[in-house]
Amino acid sequence: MSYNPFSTLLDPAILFFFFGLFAGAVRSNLSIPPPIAKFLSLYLLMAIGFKGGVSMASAGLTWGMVAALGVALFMAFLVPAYTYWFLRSRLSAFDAAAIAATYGSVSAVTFIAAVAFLEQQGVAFGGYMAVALVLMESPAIIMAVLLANTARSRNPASNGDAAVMPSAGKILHEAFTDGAHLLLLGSLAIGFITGDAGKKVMDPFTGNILKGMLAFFLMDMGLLVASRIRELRLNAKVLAAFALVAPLINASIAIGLAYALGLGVGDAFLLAVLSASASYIVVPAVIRYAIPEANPSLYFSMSIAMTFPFNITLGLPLYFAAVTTLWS
Amino acid sequence: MSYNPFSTLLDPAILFFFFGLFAGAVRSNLSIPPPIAKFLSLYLLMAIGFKGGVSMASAGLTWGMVAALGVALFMAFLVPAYTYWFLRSRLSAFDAAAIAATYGSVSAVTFIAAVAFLEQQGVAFGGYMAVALVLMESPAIIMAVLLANTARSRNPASNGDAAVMPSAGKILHEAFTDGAHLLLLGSLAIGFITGDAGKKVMDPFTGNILKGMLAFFLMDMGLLVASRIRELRLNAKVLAAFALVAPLINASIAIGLAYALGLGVGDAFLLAVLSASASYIVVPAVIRYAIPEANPSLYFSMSIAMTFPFNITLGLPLYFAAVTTLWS
Amino acid sequence: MSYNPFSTLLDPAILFFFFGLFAGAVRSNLSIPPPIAKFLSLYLLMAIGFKGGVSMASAGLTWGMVAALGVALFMAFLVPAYTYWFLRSRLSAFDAAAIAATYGSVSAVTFIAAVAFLEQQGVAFGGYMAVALVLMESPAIIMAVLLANTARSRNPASNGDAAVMPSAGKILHEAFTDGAHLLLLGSLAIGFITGDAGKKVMDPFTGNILKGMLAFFLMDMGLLVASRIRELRLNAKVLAAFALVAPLINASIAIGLAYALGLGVGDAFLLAVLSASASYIVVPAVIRYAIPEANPSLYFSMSIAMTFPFNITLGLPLYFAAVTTLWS
Amino acid sequence: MEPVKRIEIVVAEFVLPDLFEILKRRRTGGYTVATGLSGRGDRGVQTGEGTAGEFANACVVIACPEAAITDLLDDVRKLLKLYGGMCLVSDAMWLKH
Amino acid sequence: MEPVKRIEIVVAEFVLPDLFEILKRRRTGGYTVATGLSGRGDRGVQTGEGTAGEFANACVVIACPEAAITDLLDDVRKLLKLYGGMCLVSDAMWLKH
Amino acid sequence: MEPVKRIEIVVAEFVLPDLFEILKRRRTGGYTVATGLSGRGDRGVQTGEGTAGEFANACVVIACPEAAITDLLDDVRKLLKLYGGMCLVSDAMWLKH
Ligand SMILES: Nc1ncnc2c1ncn2[C@@H]1O[C@H](COP(=O)(O)O)[C@@H](O)[C@H]1O
Ligand SMILES: Nc1ncnc2c1ncn2[C@@H]1O[C@H](COP(=O)(O)O)[C@@H](O)[C@H]1O
Ligand SMILES: Nc1ncnc2c1ncn2[C@@H]1O[C@H](COP(=O)(O)O)[C@@H](O)[C@H]1O
Ligand code: NA
Ligand code: NA
Ligand code: NA
Repeated sequence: MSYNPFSTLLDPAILFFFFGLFAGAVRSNLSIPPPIAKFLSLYLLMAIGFKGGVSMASAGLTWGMVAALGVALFMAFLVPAYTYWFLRSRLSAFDAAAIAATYGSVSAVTFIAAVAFLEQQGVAFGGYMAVALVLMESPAIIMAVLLANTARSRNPASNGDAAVMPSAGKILHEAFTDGAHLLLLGSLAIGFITGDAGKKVMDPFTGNILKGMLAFFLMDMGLLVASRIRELRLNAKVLAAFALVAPLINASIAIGLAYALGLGVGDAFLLAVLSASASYIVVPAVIRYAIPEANPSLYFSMSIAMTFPFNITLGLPLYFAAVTTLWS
Repeated sequence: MSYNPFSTLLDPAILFFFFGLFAGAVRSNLSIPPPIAKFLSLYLLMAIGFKGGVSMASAGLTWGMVAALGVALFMAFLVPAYTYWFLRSRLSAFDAAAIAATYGSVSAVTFIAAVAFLEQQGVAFGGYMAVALVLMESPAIIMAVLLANTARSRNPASNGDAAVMPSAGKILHEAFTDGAHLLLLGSLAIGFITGDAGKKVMDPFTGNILKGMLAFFLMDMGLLVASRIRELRLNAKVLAAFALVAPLINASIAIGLAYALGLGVGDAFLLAVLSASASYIVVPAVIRYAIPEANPSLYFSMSIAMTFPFNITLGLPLYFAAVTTLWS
Repeated sequence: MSYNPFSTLLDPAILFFFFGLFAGAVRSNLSIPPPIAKFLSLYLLMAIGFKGGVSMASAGLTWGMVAALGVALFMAFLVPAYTYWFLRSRLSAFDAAAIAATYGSVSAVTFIAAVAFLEQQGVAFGGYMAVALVLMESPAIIMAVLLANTARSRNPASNGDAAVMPSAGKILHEAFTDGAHLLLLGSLAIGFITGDAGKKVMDPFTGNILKGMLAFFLMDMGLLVASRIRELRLNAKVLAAFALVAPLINASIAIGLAYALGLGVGDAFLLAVLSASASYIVVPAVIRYAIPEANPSLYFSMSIAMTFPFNITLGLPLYFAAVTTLWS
Repeated sequence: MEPVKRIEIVVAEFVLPDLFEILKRRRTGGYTVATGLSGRGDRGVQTGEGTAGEFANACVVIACPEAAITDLLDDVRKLLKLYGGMCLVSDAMWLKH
Repeated sequence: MEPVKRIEIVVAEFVLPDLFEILKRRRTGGYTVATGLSGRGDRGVQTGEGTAGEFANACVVIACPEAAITDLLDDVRKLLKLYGGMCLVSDAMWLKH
Repeated sequence: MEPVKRIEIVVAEFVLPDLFEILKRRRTGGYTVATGLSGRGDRGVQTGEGTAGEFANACVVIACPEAAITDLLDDVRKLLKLYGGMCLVSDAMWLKH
């Protein structure tokens, strides 16, 4: 092959991520005001959801769509299950469940970076992949909460405060009405309803300036990652290894399934990225509340300080190289 | 007629309003950071003012302009007067005055949604309608403050604190220098001064991304409306009825006057919308300070939780259907 | 000459600056939320840096570039030196050093306004001028800190708290890793690396909406300047004079050097603007920390309330008229 | 260290200019202000939001010698009566520097 | 003026809804809330940031009569045990208006 | 509940890193920080604004046992002397959890 997928490391948005990392590493006082960071995050969710909805509107129900969503859903159950099983003997049930939720769920920003990657490479993919993103968000969370509840009921020592533990209904409510999750879903629906007419009026906002907004957001992520890396104390080396190896395993499984089902290159790549990515917005929002016994400096730090930077820098070109090699 | 004005309910911005309502109703934790909401609000005021100024710059003084501004000014005095007269027997003088100010003044965002509606329908309107918007903001406020002052001076019981009540001069100052009001005025002036040359450089900001910014803003409004609806306790049914019927009456009067004076369809529609709309930014900002005796959970809630959503969902297509039917 | 450089006073962005001044003067409650103001500031730094980097990427090393950067660096040492020498007899060593840093360093927003000015006039300039901006930021700060340290070591009275005074290393670190400085540098590098390909994807964000964002930012600056003018108490008239005369002197020297070295009109104008401008972001951020003995209501107020408004209103057309006259 | 009174006043944001005027008139010296607060009180819930900060509260903390507070509290009481809010007074020690 | 207890509770932002429920149940009356705070405690550093406010703390101040606080503090203690945070109680005078 | 000292320090935002260093050195344990505050003091008005937060203050609240504060206050005093600000100390009860 004559081209180099690692050339995307020279994309402005990715470079701003590196710049953020650098500024954080030299302890610059550079910072994005938190309300802006939140707005950028909402903007990205809106843009990606809307875009996916629009492209679904013009597409019919195809085998590729059914197969891709099937793989997505399968991975959403497989990853948390095997992660929990693997970590249970090494960590508390609560920490194992929290990490399972984190790696079983997905990162919308990693997905957006992957979409930008594909567009840069000129490779097509299905609009329904945004639906895959939505579908993969919740199953792992719900599994993790159930696992934690089981563990909790077996351990009467911690039952003294059961009175204030949120009820199962409340937690399900949290998982399904979380703002990030709902906005993605809502934008997808609105994109689907308004289709090309909607796209025409929204595109200067949701399309044209997306790269710049993403660059700003990734700069902030770089700053955040740098500060989290500094505090990272993963006593168990196995966790550090997990944070870097799990993405490779999950991506490989997804690629294998996509190949077996005859999906296209773009869809296979995005399924790999989704499976490899770990949540750092929706999952912590729900898990801190639902499994307070779990230690965020494990599950959150692994996700944000190791898996996220790995995926958007080395992961994307790696998965893409794997897919194009296999498919060619 | 072959087309359906209610199709605008499928505009992305309006759909994001419904989405916000939904997210609020299911008590999602979705929220727009307050500084962002304020920025979006300032942005919309700047964009609409600038746009109006630019289109005024290329137009001369016409009969349509004089007539439209005449109707606007007339409505700005008529609505608060009859509202106060109608409510005075049912509420305290302070509440009656505050509601009169609210319904006599206007909502800039409703106006923006109406302009977007017209553009979607491909119907022309005069740039001077932005001047109508500005003209209609203040008269009702000043009338209400005068009415409240009269009521206050008649009631010596509350005079003990007269010492700290703001003076008339201070209140006038507040009404005329309120940030939202001034920004609209300033942008109008700047648009007028810079004309097409200004438009060329500003349009990517004030024009192209407007729809997306409006969508974001209306999503936030949906969230706000949902939370206000929940707290809405309008003991007097008459107030709930008023919040929905007054817009219809006010729009009808405006349409009648516009018809009599031979205005165009676009101008007539916008005058109807302005008359039907109730203020929820400028008026509360001034009235809470100037008439602290009035209860915001009446005047503000009626405006934001009933009249605003009514106008931008059902009101716009209704007024448009009425105007096009009458004019055809 | 048939055209009028003062016509740029009618640029929308400059008019929004005047509007902000007006709103502040009439004590309107108009305000931009601080996180938005900070975002706009970061955005402008990113946009100008990126743009400069891109245009450097397509240019080789030229005599014009070497000469322009040479003049920039020379001015960055000359201005603080003569400023300190001039003020030392009139003020405390700390105040003199702080003002020297302020006037020796530069204002990125003034530079952006100057670039917009040139683009409006259709005059070319070198992309390396963004490098000149970066080069001129730090030398004055470092000179000032050294001067203040010398003064401090001579005055044993204030030595009691030497324990808590930041060390020289810490201050250098602050000066070089200041967020605004670093972002400018980083964006320049990213623009240089990604070149035209980067420009293509980033331009809707960093280019198209720049004027509108600048207008918003300058409106906020107007509000800020108005509030600072109100508090301005420059007992020493010499300081007020300095704030208005120093820009003229510095611009003249820069123009003279540029002329002698045969630089182009655009580059000469930008060197004049950079030399004339005074810092109000990076310098105060470092100096308040490093020279706490200096009074910000002198150095900061002179810069923001006098020199900044002077430069972006009268200064730009004046310097431009001077350059075009001399070069013609 | 020196004994002072710590006064903590919560009012709606739009009341701040009037409160500052009182503080100026009563010459209490320094104060610190936090804005964008939410809260609940007799006048219902303030969410800290609203496109123009309509529902935001602010909190002003004033450290001042006991002698200075009687007149101040008198004015503050009138303001609270008109616009709602709360005012707490407690004892503290001021670190001289 | 009237003696009250000033209760100051710092918790992670996501704990606020549960805390408000407690305050509602215990009918302590008014409260004031500041969000977007940062801090340090047993659970490490909270930076006040994160794209969804993941690391932000909030502080709730409640002024209420001494009689009302025993049950409240009981519930708050359980909440803090679960989610971390701190609660301080001190004396203050409430300015009646 | 356990008696503690409640220390409340207001400084310009840019002073925070130095203050945190002091808190680290003096091992006072937890603290809570609010930024973006405005205020007035000997050095004039801080508006809480400025494009880089130039005029914003921050408030740090520290609850710690009385024994721990002497050295801390010593360092804080030096910092305030250099950069301005205020520090109040009062009594409070800490709710154990
Ligand atoms: N008991 C209280 N404790 C703490 N804050 C209060 C209390 N009562 C009122 N407030 C604050 O003061 C604001 C206005 O109070 P009110 O006028 O009673 O609605 C409320 O929104 C709260 O922020
Ligand atoms: N001693 C303390 N003084 C002030 N704030 C504290 C203290 N301990 C904890 N906090 C606050 O409570 C939050 C949660 O505490 P923790 O659960 O101990 O990590 C911290 O992030 C601080 O904001
Ligand atoms: N007496 C006071 N009461 C409350 N806050 C104060 C007081 N004095 C100073 N401050 C705060 O400390 C900051 C710096 O004070 P200063 O260094 O005196 O200007 C001020 O901007 C206020 O926020
Ligand atoms: Na995953
Ligand atoms: Na109206
Ligand atoms: Na300069």
